[in-house]
Amino acid sequence: MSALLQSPPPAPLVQVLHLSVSFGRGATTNAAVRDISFTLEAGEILALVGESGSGKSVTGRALLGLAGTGARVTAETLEIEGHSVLGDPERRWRARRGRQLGLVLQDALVSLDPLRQVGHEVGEVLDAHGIGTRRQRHGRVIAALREAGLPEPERRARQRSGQLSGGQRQRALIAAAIAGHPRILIADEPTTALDSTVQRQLLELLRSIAAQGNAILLITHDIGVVNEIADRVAVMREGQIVESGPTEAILGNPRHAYTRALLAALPAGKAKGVRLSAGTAVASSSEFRHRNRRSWESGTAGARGGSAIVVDRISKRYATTGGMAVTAIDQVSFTVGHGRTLGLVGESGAGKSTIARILLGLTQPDSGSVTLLGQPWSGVTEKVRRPLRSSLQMIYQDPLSSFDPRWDVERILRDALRAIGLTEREAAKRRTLQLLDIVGLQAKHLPAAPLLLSGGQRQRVAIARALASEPAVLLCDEPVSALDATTQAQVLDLLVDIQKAFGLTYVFISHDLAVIHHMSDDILVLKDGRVVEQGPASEVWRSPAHPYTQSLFASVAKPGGFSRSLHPEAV
Amino acid sequence: MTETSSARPPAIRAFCKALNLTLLVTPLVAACALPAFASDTPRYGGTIVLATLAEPVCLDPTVGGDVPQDIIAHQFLDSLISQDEEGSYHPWLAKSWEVSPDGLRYTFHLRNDVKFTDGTPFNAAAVKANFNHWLDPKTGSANIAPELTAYAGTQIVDDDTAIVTLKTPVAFFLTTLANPSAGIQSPKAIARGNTLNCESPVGSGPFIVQKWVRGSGIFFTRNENYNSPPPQATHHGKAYAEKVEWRIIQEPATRYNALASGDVGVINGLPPENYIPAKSAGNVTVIDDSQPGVPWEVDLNTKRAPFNDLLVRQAFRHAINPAVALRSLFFGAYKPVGGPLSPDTPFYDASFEHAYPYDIATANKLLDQAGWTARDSAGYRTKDGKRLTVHFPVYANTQPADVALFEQLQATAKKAGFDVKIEEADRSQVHSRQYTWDYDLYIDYWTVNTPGALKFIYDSEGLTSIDGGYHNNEVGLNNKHIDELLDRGEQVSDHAEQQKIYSDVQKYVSDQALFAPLYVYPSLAAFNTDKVRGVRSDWSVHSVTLYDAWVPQG
Amino acid sequence: MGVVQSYPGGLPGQEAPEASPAFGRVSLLRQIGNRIGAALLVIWLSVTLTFVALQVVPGDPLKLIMGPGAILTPQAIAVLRQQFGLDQPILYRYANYFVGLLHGDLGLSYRSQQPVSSLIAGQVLPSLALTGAALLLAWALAVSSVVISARRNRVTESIGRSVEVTLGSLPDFWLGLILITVFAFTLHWFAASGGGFLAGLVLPAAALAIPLAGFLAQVMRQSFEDALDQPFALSARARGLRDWRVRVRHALPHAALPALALSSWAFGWLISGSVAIEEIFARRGLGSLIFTAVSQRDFPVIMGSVVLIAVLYVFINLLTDVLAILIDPRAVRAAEGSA
Amino acid sequence: MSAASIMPFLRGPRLPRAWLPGAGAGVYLAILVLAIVLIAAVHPQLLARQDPYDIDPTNAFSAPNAAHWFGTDQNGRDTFARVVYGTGSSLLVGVAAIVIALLLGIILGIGGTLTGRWGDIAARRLIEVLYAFPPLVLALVCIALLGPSAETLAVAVGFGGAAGYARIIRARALVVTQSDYVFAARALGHAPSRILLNTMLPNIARPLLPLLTLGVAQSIVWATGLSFLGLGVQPPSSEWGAMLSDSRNYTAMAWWLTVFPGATIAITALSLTAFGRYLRSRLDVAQSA
Repeated sequence: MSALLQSPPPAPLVQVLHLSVSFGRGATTNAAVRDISFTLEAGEILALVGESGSGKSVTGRALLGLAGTGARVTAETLEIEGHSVLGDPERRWRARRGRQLGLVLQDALVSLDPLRQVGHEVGEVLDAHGIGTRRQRHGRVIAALREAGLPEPERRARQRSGQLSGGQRQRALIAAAIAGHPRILIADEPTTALDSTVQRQLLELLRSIAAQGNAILLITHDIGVVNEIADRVAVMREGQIVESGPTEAILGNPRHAYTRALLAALPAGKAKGVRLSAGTAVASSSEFRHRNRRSWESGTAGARGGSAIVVDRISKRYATTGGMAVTAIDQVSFTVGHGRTLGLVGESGAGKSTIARILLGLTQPDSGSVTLLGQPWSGVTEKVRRPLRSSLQMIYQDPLSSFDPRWDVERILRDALRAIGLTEREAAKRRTLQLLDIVGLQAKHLPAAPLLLSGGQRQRVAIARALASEPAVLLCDEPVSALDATTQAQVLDLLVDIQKAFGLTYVFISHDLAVIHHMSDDILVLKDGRVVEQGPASEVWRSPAHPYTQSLFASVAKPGGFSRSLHPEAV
Repeated sequence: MTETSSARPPAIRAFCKALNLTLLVTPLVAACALPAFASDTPRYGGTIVLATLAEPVCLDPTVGGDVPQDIIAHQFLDSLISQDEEGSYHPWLAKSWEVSPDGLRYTFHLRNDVKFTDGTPFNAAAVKANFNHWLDPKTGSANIAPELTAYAGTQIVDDDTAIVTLKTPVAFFLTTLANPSAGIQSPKAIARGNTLNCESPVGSGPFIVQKWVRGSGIFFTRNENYNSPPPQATHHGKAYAEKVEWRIIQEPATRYNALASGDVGVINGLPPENYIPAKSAGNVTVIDDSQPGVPWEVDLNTKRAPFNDLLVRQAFRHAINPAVALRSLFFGAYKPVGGPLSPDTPFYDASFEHAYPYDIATANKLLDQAGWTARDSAGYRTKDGKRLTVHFPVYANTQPADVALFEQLQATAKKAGFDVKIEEADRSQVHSRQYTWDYDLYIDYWTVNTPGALKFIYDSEGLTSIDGGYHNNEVGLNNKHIDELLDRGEQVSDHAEQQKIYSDVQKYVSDQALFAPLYVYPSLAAFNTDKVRGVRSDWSVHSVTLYDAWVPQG
Repeated sequence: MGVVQSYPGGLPGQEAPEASPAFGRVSLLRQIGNRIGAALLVIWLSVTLTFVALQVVPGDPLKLIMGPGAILTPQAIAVLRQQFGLDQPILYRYANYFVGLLHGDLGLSYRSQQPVSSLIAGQVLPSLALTGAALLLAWALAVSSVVISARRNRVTESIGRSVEVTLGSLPDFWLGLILITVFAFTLHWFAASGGGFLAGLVLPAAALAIPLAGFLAQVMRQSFEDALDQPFALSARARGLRDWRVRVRHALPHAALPALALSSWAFGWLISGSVAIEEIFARRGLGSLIFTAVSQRDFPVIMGSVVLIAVLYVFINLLTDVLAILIDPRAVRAAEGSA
Repeated sequence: MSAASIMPFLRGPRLPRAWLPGAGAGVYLAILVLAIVLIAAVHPQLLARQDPYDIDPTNAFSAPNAAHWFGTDQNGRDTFARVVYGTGSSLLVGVAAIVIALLLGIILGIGGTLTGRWGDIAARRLIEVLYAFPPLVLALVCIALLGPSAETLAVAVGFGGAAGYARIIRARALVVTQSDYVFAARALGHAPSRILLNTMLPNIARPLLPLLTLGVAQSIVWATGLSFLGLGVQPPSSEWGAMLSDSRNYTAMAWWLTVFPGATIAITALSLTAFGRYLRSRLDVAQSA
């Protein structure tokens, strides 16, 4: 990329003044971006932060002329590398894409065409612009892959995206974006859904690309990412930039209420008990407790001694289609005391889901045993297990898929009540309303189809359903990973409140260390199906013992980084 | 040959009975030559493409044995005897023959200059081998073998003389021998077995089977050494056309359009809906022939109710009006008929032509008399709570015009209160219903150039079949007197007496309303004169022969 | 019918094992093994099913089949029974059929006394020509319609959609009648029957292909649009690709997969549809052969045709699988999961 | 987020407060056609005043005119009346066939997934065999067994189509049995029978409605195809395929006999397909949005 360094341009690489993007016509017009302005200088990373629907992605795509079919893009100034691009025909836009501007999307396996070889995808930009001979192009493809930090680029170039790991795919995506030597990179959630160590490496890659004199527009919802690499940050909400400035200034001293709420919502570094969301904690009010005091008071932590869950050296192996056996978990043991929260953490493939399935009694361990509330849970027939089922409930990562698609909220809750034998109409109706109240929903949500609810509302319904059967244990499988930061904060707060109110025992599974730390009393770190570290949350967070845990936590609790600079008092 | 042949009931073959039994061999009368292009000079060479409606299952006409086999056989086989338009017998491979007075010994004097196309000479031994082949159960002949049950044996006198002996006299023996199914094949070829002989039969005919592409067509080349045309032929020596392609085009519209556009030169089975366009087209010549014998009719099953009651049968005849339907559906291509025989048949008696005029009032009166007095909500007559239902099984692939004709019968019969149920089924199912007499109406026809056809349909012998299968007598008539009359009709030689006998039979079956005639069985062919000329009929089978046909220049 | 394009394997948060190339190869071999096993099973079951069905169909084969007017003598019947093995017990005939099958001997046709294998052999080529041409034409039409009209403006899109649904609703035999009437009888652009190999193929293939194209296009369009909505399509555009290249290079292969999966089904459909078409256009082929054979109860021919079609089906299935794997190596896994 | 997800959902011309969400004008048109078709099937006399069986040989082959909108056929019958009166049997065959196919498909498709490993393997293979079996042979054997009639036609087409549905239903059953909500129902402690009846079966059945509509369209076309080969209803009943079959020789001289019944088949099938696709798109939206 030496060429890029030759002559730093005088003007900003991107200059945007009063940009608006809207869709639709007449009454149905939907303004996705409203009158925003920003500049992007060479060598700088500008982070566009916001929650889903804030217009940040549309902004990024508008810079590429790809805002979408039917989009109306207006601006006072829209300059790329010093040239106004307003009103350019598609042909000019096309010539610009890939050469002046590169796009890196979130890796969802399908940001690279799964049917094409990685090399072809990366080389496509050269192909499209007729850069170089076939031979030269191949050389450039390999070089770009290497620049993106992909090991064995020659081999990888011949593979398809499905054969790469998440991190490798993301590197390939970046390679494809930089293959045509654009000076502006638009990175839309480039590290979301990646494990923290991989995420860290990729951020370093982006940093180094910027350092070579390129500009990066980083679009993300993740404040942690912003803190780590952005030079400047613009906070977007409902299509507008509410606040912008240097990263330290914005994150350290947020002025706008929205920014403050956004920061407060981050669980990172906040121990259990610190509230993340603003407003009154519905579930913790005494009125709430009074209203919802129920027969299952007897199930509170104090009333029972011993452990809610005892997992004793369980192992599970799966046969693959190739005939080989893959060990999913190996000799995992732990106990969870009544009313406590155990956090299960690990990267993808560590065996978290297998443990969840075994805890749920839907998969049997090959060896070892699980005891639930003092009763044998594994190795018994479903018939024996069924009476106990109501005492163990689960919250799913994607609540929508866990609802029967035909049912509305009322039916979902009624069905859960029926499972514990509550069939009488009036009683069920009352109980349903109570449950909604507990999770902060109203009666008006009863006839709603979950599909039409927001992500947070759906998760609340899922929690209400779980509570319907008056469980002692809640298994939370990535319950907030699909939610925006503020919603996540609300749901996490709700879960904490409920735990307090009903003395529930939680097993909390997440890949997000900050969330785990925030929620758990104890933490169990899994790697390749084995327990590598186990201990009280604060200890593991503060001084991880195992090297793996250290590397894991390093990416979140980076010294001098954002998580340390943030003060709980900021709320 | 017409459209309907695809829906032909079994055992339909063309038979001709001699008008006189003197066996006088008359000299050739080229009555069939078409005069239209007399000024044109036939030329040698070229390919004739003929489109026919059904593919033979086997090219050896005696294996199985069906109409498509018969109409192709004379293109490559010669028979011992030929027939002219009048049905008279003429020499062919047999130069002459004598019959013993008791009708049991036939002495054939054979041509000695004929060779099969595989080089085998034609001689008395070949004749004997053919008889053996026809009667071999392995051949499974359904056409010729049943006619030769009286065959006793063949005596080879010398190469040129064969004496065939019968156990009992067979009236139509010579007709049988003239038929294409009795085409003489090379004994050497026969010896190869059915499988090969079906593929590539070998005869002494004007063309040689070159290749059979199943489902598509049969390709012939000319027999360059052909020297045995029948006396009806218009020329001698090898055929004019160098090649013949016998193409199968089932779909009538496609077949006719192929002719009109010149893709094919000749078609068998001119579709009736194309009759008028064909007649008016300048370059199409229609061979407008019809078959003698018993016309296309429905037989009424008298073995069960309701047609076991004469009044009901008569009512049915009054309740239908096929003549009107023929005009609208067949465009005049098919001719109406009212009696048990087609008008061209010897001893045809015209007095029954209008025996049952369309007359719903009479039909109603007859049905009232018969006790079918009540009518149900649908308007059908009932008796003792049973509806006057008439079951009529027909082939599912009956040509649409025929179905429409049946629908017209159904509609008019309904006015009298008949519930005619047209029951389409595939061939096998229709046949099995025939075998078990499970029908009230059944399609029948018998294309024979003799009133003897009546014997096939009304003789009590036809009530049973050897294997409990097909029975010729579909009406279920079992009348000793009629049996005797039909026997005598074949034996007496006095013309007037014969006429009397056959008139009596015709009167009886007509009075008894045993059948309802629909139309004279047509034999429509057409050729495109831009492509082919000189196509003439082979009267032994009432179909075209291509020996004299030639391809005009250009 | 809606074929949902899925993207198997790791969605974020799920634990999906990574596929290695070696894994894929082992799998492919295994799958071919499985396929052959399944193929034999299909053939065996097809024959058995047909055999049983034909035993149930009313009528003594000989009486029904030995030609119209088979006034056969008892001796003749006995000989024929023996010749066709009908004097043997059913189970023996059943077993014997498989013995014959191993030698490629499908028996003799009741009707024509020809070896069934040679009867069928003559029909294979024209049938494959017709179905093959129809399939290719259908693909060409479907691909063009989808590539041209999908995800365009509303008018183009709804025209494309409507045309596809309309074409998919046309009865092929009706189309055949219309085509032959218009283009052969009236305009004389094509011969009504015969013609050259290719010229004779145009109208019948079109009659079969047009409804199928409508069908395929509907399936393709769904996946095509899904693919265009995927991030990789956006990535491709962001690289400066022209719209049609995004469509052809990126979206089309995705759309082709479900349509490809339908192609083996389409084959059976085409063979069945070809009966009427063969009749209208005076062509020969397997469809007509089966149709005639069933109506004549020519059991050996029916059995032979079923075996052949099962074999062809299996073969075409294998072919489409291989094609699918060429387009999408992941299909190895997917196919194994669902086969 | 992708380019299209921000794209407004495609809608037809704006209609006063759409009672069918997301339906374009085409869908309304399809529903109108289907309503007419339904009326024709149940009360044909409301649409056609002429008697479809009334023969008038003197008036055969009249071109379409004021008295005979679709002209007359070879027997002088009113083609319009025959088309209208033929609706019942044509539609019945289509619906009955699809019901048979779906029933078979459900037995094979769901049976396998519920009866354990071997049941599953057996069902899978059986479906595969049926799929490989030419539908034509199946249909022809059915007809050979039962004799041609409207009922047989339904059975034949039903058997011919069963394998395809079995496949779809099986795939659907697999998705449902492995779905999170079935998982959730088990976690709630519901009895297996309740999960089967209350959660699994209804969800497996969910996409069948559009499938049914789409299938009826295909079945009608299929059945008319068999009718065309002479294997359909018995004369003089009118049925669209049989009408086409009867008129095939007259295509060149009386186009209306081929064009009108054929167009009716196509339009009905088209409307059913359009409606079925609409239903499916609603379900898809409900499931994936």
